Amino acid sequence: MNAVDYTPDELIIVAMARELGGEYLVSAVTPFGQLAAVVAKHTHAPDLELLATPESGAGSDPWPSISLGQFQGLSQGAVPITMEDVFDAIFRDRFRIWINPAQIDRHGNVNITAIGPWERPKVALVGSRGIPEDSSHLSQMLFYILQHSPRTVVERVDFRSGAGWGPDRERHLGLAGAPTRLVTNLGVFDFDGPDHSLRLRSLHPGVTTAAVQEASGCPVVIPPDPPITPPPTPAELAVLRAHDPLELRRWEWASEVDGLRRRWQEERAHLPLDHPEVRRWR
Amino acid sequence: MNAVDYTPDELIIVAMARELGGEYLVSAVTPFGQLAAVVAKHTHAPDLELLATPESGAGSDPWPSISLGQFQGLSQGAVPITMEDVFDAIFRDRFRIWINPAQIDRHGNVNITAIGPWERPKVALVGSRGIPEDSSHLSQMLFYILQHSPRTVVERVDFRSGAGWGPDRERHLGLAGAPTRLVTNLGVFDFDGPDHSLRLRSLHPGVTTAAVQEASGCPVVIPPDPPITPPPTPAELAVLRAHDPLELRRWEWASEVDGLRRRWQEERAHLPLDHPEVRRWR
Amino acid sequence: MDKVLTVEAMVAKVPDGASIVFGGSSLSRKPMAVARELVRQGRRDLTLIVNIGGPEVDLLLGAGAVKKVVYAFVGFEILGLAPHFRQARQRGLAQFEEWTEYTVIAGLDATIKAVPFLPTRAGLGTDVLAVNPAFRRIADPFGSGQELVAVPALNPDFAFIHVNYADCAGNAAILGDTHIDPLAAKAARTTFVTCEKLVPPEVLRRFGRDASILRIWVDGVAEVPWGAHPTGCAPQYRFDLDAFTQYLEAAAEPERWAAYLDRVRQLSPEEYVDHWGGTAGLQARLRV
Amino acid sequence: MDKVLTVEAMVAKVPDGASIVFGGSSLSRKPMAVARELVRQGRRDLTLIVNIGGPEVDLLLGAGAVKKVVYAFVGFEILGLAPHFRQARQRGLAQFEEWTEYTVIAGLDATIKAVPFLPTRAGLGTDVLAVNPAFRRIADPFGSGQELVAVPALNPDFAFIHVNYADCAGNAAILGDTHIDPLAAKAARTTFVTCEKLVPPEVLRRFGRDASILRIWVDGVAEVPWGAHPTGCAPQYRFDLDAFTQYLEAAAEPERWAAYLDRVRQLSPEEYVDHWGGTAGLQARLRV
Repeated sequence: MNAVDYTPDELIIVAMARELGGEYLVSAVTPFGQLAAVVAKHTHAPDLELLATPESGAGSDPWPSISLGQFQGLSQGAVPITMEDVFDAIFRDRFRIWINPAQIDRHGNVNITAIGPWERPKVALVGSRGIPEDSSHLSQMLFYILQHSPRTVVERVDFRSGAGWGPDRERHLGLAGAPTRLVTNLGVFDFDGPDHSLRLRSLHPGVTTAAVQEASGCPVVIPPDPPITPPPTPAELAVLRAHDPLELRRWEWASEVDGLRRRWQEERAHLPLDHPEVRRWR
Repeated sequence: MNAVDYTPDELIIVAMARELGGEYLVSAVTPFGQLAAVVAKHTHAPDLELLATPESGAGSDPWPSISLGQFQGLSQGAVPITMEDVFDAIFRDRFRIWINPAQIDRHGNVNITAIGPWERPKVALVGSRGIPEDSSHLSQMLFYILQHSPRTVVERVDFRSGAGWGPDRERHLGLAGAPTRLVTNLGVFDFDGPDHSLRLRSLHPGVTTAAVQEASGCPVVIPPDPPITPPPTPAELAVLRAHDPLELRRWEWASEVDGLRRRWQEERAHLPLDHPEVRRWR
Repeated sequence: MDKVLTVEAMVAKVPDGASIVFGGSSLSRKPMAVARELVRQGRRDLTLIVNIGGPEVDLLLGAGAVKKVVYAFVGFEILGLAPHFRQARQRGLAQFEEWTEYTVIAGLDATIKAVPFLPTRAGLGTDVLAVNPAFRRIADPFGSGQELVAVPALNPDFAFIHVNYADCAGNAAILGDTHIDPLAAKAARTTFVTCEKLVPPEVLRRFGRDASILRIWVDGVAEVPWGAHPTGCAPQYRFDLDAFTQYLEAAAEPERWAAYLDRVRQLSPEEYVDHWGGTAGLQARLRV
Repeated sequence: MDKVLTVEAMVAKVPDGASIVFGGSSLSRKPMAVARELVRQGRRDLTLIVNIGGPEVDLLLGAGAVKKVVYAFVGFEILGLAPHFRQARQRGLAQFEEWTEYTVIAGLDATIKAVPFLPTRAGLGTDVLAVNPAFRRIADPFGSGQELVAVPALNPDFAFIHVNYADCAGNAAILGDTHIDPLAAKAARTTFVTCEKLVPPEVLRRFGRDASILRIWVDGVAEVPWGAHPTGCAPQYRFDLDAFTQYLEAAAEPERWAAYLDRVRQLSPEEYVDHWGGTAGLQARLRV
């Protein structure tokens, strides 16, 4: 078998895709999360139900979008569901989402709220959004970090937007919403080390265990002879690339501003956006 | 002005209609309640929002039906709302309904659950349905009784399906859901007598105060020289009759079984029932 | 993904003693083919949970299949009282727990929201609180002094729902009133949908927000034309007054009722339609 | 019944110090014409309640109109952090209360259901409970030992919602995601709807379940084409990256921000559309 050419973003997305399975509503917040769901659905997890936006458009086959999520759902005849439907799916554990936190700590607590103290932050981020709901109800909690560093993988998060392991979880939540996976640019991790601590599951090709430890702001449990993350298959790559013709994943990866503008201009040419209501009323 | 011919059922319905006003969702459970709402909407209360069924079909102009409520709503393009929408309207006091209890007592407690003890009733009726919700939230609680008798207007109901006045109300509910009107075949009543007791507001034409007291299983506060219930106007009667071509109100009044069968057979001829989904799928 | 099975196979998965929530309301869109099949398979000791119950509860009570009924209402609406419900209540032939319309909704919603209870003011000042031991009274934790009713979560083992259209994956469209059906589908451990017609997924999606039950909540789906008969299923058909008249006449006398039940036990869902004159006969009387 | 008024007249009814819940979500269907009009009319000391807040919160914070923000999220999504929100949080320029997505929903729903609180497990194990004094911890009244979060009712004075279509009576149709808009409409004391286009009631009804806001909840309605700009309003238009780029550049520097605010204060809703090239210019860039 020939080696397949792939880029680091593609490896990460495919590693994320392989964690998904079963029949769940999968939310589409970020390009990486969206593409992981699309790849999973079109390879090993056909029963996933993808949303076109974070909260609506079930039964569609969306690709990542800067501004067209809702339009895709409408054009594809996706069933418009409500936020309440989404939270019902969260509370009943019929929901999956890949969350991209600003910080994650060795016990899987995550932070998207603030760097520094909450009352007067050094950097005010965005607020906990729906992570408290996810991290108290889902049986699978999936995180990814695109720049594994001591600033993103930390000993203790500055603010717990999502509940990792610790006394609060032991007392009130148990396994409901407990962290299960972390995929970074260096490897795949779980929280099955001693005392529910961060543990390496596989190293991405070419990454060393020393590099993982050095890039982490906390100790990482590293098993002897860790496996290598299997590279993307041709089938996985084909699905991924077909569903991201504008390479929005590269934008999430690198945040190039010019690239955003170009993609914003181009993306509406890529979808058959023809909603009957627009035709009727214009 | 010439006297207008009307029947007792029409007088009752018009008296009920006159109690309605404002912008409320009005439920359609019984022919009398439905017709009262229709008459009100087409005369003095144009802002009422009538439902085609007890829980759905807003924005339609339905008439009473044995089995076509939902079909009317669908055919008329009424907006299908949910039970949750209806209860939200109840809790926020944007809802009105005419309730026809089996028993009502002098403090406005009502019973549709059981005659005799709840545990082993002499007659098991139907269960409290949504009356507990109405009688704890609405600012106007409207009851009607078609056969005013000592068995229907009682000293104390056998079971409180709906909360009238009494210590429980004083403690927990105050005015929310308190009984406001009772219309019977003899007159119009409120609960503004001493200690929130049943009081005559107007006598139907030809009825005496003695007849009211005799037909009641509890004392009724009767003011000196009570007014006479104003008879239906020609406009009110025209609306009423136009919206009840099969005279379903007579059926509710008399429960004639043959009449029900005839009306069930005839009613589908009276509506332009032509739902696109039926055409598409048949 | 194909979740299609027969109504017989659905009901075979229901053990004696199971709790079941039924969709529909009074004479509208009740899963009657399922109720009949529960009788045919001789199920026993069921707990039925209904908001506005009617013929499905009455049939199962009349067949001796029921241990307990949780209900806000059981009746035949314009046709009067439910005969076996009335008899069973009056003679104590089963356990009954009287709830209210919203508290049934809240009990299902509590399960959906993974909380042990939801609070409401509904029921205060009524005797429902006196006869229903399931509720608790609680104080507002914010100290207003307001007393509230704590409605416990209802955890049905099964939900049975009859809809207009569904696809093989379990997405379901209801064109008229949805009643408690979307809630029931989400709250039950196992949810089974019967439908008038199976359609391809891309057709089902065209119903937009009428597709109110999403496949993630559904474990099995069966195409059962006239599956709500003798209740109605708008816009396909209205309730069948003739069939109800027969039912009420049979229920009035033990021997006729035994014969009625025998017939229920004999007829498969397909034979049931034939018995009532087939599609043509039913449409002639019941289509609108 | 005619509830039509101008956006200027709607906003004129909002006193300083009022609490406002906004519909929409992040860069989608935000009532931006209303937010601009609040700035134009110099409103002060507002309490803003949002689930997924974005440019509407940021503009009002940047104009000094805000006393307090109740939020689950405030950001510009793919465009990064909200500059004035970030500044105000970091410098303590307003009060902030961090909720979560479902607890905002539950707080509104508690008001709708006329209860002082609703329970949830969301928030347990997070620091939201530590920094948000609005919540209480309660025990399951049924004795399971489960601890729950009691979410207090949110009682906004006003809801502002921007929709695709509405009629003069206030019925409103939203074709894409409804976000928290139906809840906000029901929970607020006064609800105002702006819409892309007013249509006759019989046309509005054709939207079926997409007509998710019923007129009984609505106190006023205004036709404001492009009323969500620069956020998007599917299926009519998407968000305007050029306008956001201008905004973010202006927000980066005090003098430019002052000039930006001056322009907001000068332009009426109609002039605002002209400023952005009129309908033709906007459609050329933003229609999909």
